[in-house]
Amino acid sequence: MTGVPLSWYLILSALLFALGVAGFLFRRNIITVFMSIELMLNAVNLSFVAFSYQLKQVNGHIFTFFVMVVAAAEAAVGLAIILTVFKNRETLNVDEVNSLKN
Amino acid sequence: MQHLWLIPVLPLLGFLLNGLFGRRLAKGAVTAIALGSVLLSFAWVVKTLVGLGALETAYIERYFTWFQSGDLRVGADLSVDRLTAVMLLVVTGVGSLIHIYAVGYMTHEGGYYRFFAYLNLFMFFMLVLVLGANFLLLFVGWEGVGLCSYLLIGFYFLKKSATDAGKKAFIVNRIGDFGFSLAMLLIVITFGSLDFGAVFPAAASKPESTLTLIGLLLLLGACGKSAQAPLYVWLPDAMEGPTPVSALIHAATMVTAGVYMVARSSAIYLHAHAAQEMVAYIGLGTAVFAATIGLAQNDIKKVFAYSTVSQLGYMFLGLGAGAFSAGIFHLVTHAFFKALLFLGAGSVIHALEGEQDLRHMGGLRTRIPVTFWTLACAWVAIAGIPPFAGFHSKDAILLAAHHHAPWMYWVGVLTAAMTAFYVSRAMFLAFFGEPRGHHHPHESPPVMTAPLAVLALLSLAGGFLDVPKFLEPLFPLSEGAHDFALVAISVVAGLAGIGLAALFYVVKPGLADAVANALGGLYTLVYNKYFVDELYDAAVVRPVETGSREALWKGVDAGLIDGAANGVASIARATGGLLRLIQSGNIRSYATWVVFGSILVLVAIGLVGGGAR
Amino acid sequence: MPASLWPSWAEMLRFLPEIILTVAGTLIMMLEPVLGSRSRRGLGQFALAGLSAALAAAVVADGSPGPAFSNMLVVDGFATFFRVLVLAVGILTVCSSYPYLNREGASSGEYWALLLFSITGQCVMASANELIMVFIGIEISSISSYVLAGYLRDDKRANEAALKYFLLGSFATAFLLYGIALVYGAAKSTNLAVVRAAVEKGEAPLLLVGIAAALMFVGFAFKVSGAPFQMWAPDVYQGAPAPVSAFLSAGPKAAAFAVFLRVFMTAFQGVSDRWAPVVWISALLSMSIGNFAALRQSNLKRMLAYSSIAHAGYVLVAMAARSQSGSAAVMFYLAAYALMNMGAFAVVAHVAGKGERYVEIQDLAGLAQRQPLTAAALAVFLLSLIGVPLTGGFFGKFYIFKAALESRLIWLAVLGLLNSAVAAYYYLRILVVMYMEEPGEVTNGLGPLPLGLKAALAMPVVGLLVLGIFPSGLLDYAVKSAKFW
Amino acid sequence: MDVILFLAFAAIAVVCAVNVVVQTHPISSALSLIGVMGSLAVLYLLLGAEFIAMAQVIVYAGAIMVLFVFVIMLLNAGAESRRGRSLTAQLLGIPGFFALLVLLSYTVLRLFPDAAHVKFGGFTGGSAKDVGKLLFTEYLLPFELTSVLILIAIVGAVVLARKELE
Repeated sequence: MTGVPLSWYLILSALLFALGVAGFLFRRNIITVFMSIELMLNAVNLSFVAFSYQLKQVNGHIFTFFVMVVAAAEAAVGLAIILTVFKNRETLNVDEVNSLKN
Repeated sequence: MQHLWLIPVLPLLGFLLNGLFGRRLAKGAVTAIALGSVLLSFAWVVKTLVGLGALETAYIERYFTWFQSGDLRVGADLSVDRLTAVMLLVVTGVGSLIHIYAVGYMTHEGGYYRFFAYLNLFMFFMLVLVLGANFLLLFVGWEGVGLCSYLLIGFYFLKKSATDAGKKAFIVNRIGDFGFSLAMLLIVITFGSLDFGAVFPAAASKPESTLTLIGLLLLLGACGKSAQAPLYVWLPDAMEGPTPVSALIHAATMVTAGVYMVARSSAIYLHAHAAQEMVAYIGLGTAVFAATIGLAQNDIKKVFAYSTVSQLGYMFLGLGAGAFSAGIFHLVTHAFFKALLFLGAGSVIHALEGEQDLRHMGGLRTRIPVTFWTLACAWVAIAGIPPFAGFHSKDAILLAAHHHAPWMYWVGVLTAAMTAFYVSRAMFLAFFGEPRGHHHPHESPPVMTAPLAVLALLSLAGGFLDVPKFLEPLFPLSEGAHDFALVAISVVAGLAGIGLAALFYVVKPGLADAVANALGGLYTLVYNKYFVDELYDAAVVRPVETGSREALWKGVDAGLIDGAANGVASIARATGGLLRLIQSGNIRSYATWVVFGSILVLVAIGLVGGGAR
Repeated sequence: MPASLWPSWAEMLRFLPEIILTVAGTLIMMLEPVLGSRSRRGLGQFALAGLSAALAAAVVADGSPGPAFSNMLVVDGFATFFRVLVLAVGILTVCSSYPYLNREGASSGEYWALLLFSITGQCVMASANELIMVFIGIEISSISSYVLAGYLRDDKRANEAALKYFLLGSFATAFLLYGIALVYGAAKSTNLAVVRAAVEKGEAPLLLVGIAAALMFVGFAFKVSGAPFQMWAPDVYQGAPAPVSAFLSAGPKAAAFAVFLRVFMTAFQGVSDRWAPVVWISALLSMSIGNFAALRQSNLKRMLAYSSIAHAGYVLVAMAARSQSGSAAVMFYLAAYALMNMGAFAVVAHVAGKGERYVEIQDLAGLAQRQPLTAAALAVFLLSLIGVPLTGGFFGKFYIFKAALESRLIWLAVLGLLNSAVAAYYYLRILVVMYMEEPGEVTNGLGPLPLGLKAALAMPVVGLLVLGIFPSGLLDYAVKSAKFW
Repeated sequence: MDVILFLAFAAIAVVCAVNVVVQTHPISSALSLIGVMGSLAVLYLLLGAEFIAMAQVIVYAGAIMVLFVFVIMLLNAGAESRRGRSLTAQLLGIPGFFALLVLLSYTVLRLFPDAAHVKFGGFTGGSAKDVGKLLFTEYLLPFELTSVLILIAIVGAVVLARKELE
């Protein structure tokens, strides 16, 4: 058995990334939209780890680690922002947050 | 060291003092500062020129390196050569006279200190423009005078039309500046320098196509500043400003900046024939076109405004025909008689308490005699009657035009006749016949009439200053022979114009009673001089204006002129729907655009081949 | 290479500005609870002191240039330039925020701390030499900016601005990150110099590097609000508190341009034939969209937002030149731009009044008669934005278009100049309203200019005039520093 | 074995990811996302990234997602309302999704032609020790900087969640 071609991992990563994008575009709930971003970040992480395997380096893992930290910080701040939006508007529908426009 | 820097800095000081403290200063102090700075500057010009002597070559003072990047070094350098000397005398001399006049004219206006502060600032920039030894300093002055012109036009800012006129001037000038900046950048790329002393000697060795492009772009800039077709539209509107401003900025100095710039760049134009030819065409076209419109204006300042446009066209014709010195000569004499015309008009308006409509004037000859007699000097000067100022310079241009292409001469002569006609018409309507208004005219104070007298003298005798001879080291005199027949024809044309105007506006009314019964209908036709105007307006001006708007200037007058104002605004309106679609305020839509943008970027980068760098 | 855990002093020195900022930010958070409500107001001054100290440190650090912390960051002229720039932006922001927050009754230590942290991130971006540092710098800067945008959390507009900024910003960052992953896979490293070497030696497939560059382009163009990724900017600048909008349009943008330039001119230098056309188009789109959209705005903040998009377009023109003089033009322009935009927003913050009720252009009517100096300052900023000589904006544009022409980008230069001719119109409208109209209710009721705002107006005015009259000093420095290898 | 493991968990990841996108209730989406993260952790293990796999489960699935679920519960968010719409997203979303997918897949498929085959145990450098060593030497600076990031997160949350301003 020769194992799995690395490109499969990469394609999986691309697919998850694109699904994250789709989630951002199609979901109306702000929290789900935010989760779609997390999905995109996860997809990128998979690429990093896969490349790390190919290059026999740990650097990609470190990158993934930092992405996780960033994601955690983003989650804290992002959810706080979502909370204030909800408090002000009583809605979590992303389409209803559109008072600033041309 | 001649300390050239003092020449512009003195008015700048005047601006700073009046601008910062003018509100708290007594009127007398404001006047003293404003006048003093300009007069001192004039004195310094005279002292400098005396000190410099013959000025066979340019005298340059380098103060410091303004900026340097790579090989490009631009210094804060001022230079004086014979061309600059002429311009300096005109700017500070005529400028001083107009400042003196303005003291009387503006006495009763609000914002006295502000007005003089702006006026001094204008002088500063104009002197920088003239003295700068490189294109960048020229450009600084160029933009600066535009800004001041805008401020001064909008001086009566409570009048909506004044604000609009200011805006129009600014925008049209921006179009011109676009040409100028691009030309300047091209010069940097081509010559590696912006110094006149480095660029012009090298012009001969550069490809003609590049020079032509530079020349055309400079011409675009000049057209904006000097109100040449198709960018002339702002100047007639600019007459909304106070009359001294019209005289100083929109007749004598700023609007001639384009002429100065083209003459200064003569080395480029001499090696770019197409561009020079274009200068001649635009000049001639503008001269005829503006004169045609000027024939039927009823606002006295509008008559002179169109006349200015037309005369500037003459100067460009001279430049384009290769007679740079003739163009500058006309610039000088024009500064004298046109400043006088405007100041005289101001005096008339002042006497009639703000009346500007020729149809409500008349019979002023005896009421305000000083104004009349001084204006009469300008009148004969602009009409090209020998031996007065306008005759000499106009003649030089027409001869050069004949040498260049005979048909241009004939069109020029026709324009000269029209010029003589409309100025005479204005004079007759204002000063002859019966008073038609309900005013009690009074002569202006000496502080206003004294400058008029000086300018009148200059208008009469200014032609004997042999400017072309003086400029010979810079611009070789064209070898066109002084053909007596050609001179005679143009003089006759001028006289014919005056005669025709006299017939329409003076003689006929006198003959009226005698001819009235005999001619019946025809009599009414002629008697009613406004009918002539109206007929002319309907038969000539309106078709010319509409025709040009429809055919020739459609893209320009409707698209560019009203401006980048309305034109651009309508483009903006047209894109408004698209904008609303994109800027919908919806986060998901924005994200969709981000996704699409990224797809485009990916495709674009993926498709572009890795060509050789 | 078993590096010692304790870095050398030279390395610490190179990182000193960031250390000072972080310590100052943390101190503010620690001081706030122990201070009384009166002395809490002094925290703004403390932040100012921290920024000034960091500024001094940045200048000192420039004396010992070189890489630090295993090549994670590098101190060179370029880094110092942008560090000083963002720190100066920070100082101006503090000056204009201080009276603003007092007026809104929203003064608190967190604001200053977040501001300092955000600037820390921008300093990191300026000196980043590794994509990981780029990423973390961007995130530090962005996450604190998200919060700052929504700082007035009971204000619906600020709220919405924060949400939009946050969601779209994170979205774009994900693209950036994907690009970094591809770079890592292609070049086996994320160190800029190593990537550059790999591309030059042909070890990394050019097309792949190009694709990676494309993804990173999305992220960077978003951060600098370059078209077609500019949509967020008008909404966010309009909704955020005015001093924050000023900050966002200057600090993060300048820092983003710094990394944008550094990454594309080093790591992706080898594929510049591929990305240059994209930058070209983006520059043209940004200028056109920004200017034409700004023509239609009646809201000052929104108009300035569109104008800032247009100005990003001008900077992209210089970037498209792909030359040393182009990079120098980017630097010079951003410095001038930061000053004029900060100044203009400071005036808006002043006129807007409590709760930012007056942010229409018409609200400035007659300002020149009521507060001549404020109006004169705004006039200087607007003239500089137009690009009138003797202001910094003029030379900025001059260098940009000169660089573009030198690189034979003739059409881009022509269209750019045309664009800036159009732009004059909407800036002019403000001048007209300010100088030629009678004072309205808003300008009549305007309070005196607070000290902080005076400083926030005076400094940019002086700076712009200096840049306009003596541009050489800064330009020399920029040209010298615009070398990336 | 590798292939089966990969395919199984890749399939779970994809199905869960699709579920994240199609579910209208945020809780379902959140739980599906945890599913994606869990299966990714297994894939990380296959790639030899022990430490990251653990961190993925503990930090991502454990901490971050709990935060999400907590907020969803806090706000009592139900199935999303169908009010409001974005024509742009609805019209261009699907083509955009596919175009992006095709472009990215094409890139990785065509441009990484000689990539290695992944076998479990083929790379064992991803232990906590290896990661830690690198983190505290070469990546010391970014590591320290992340502390600033966390600080911002705390301060930011305080600012936005505090009761009253002054």
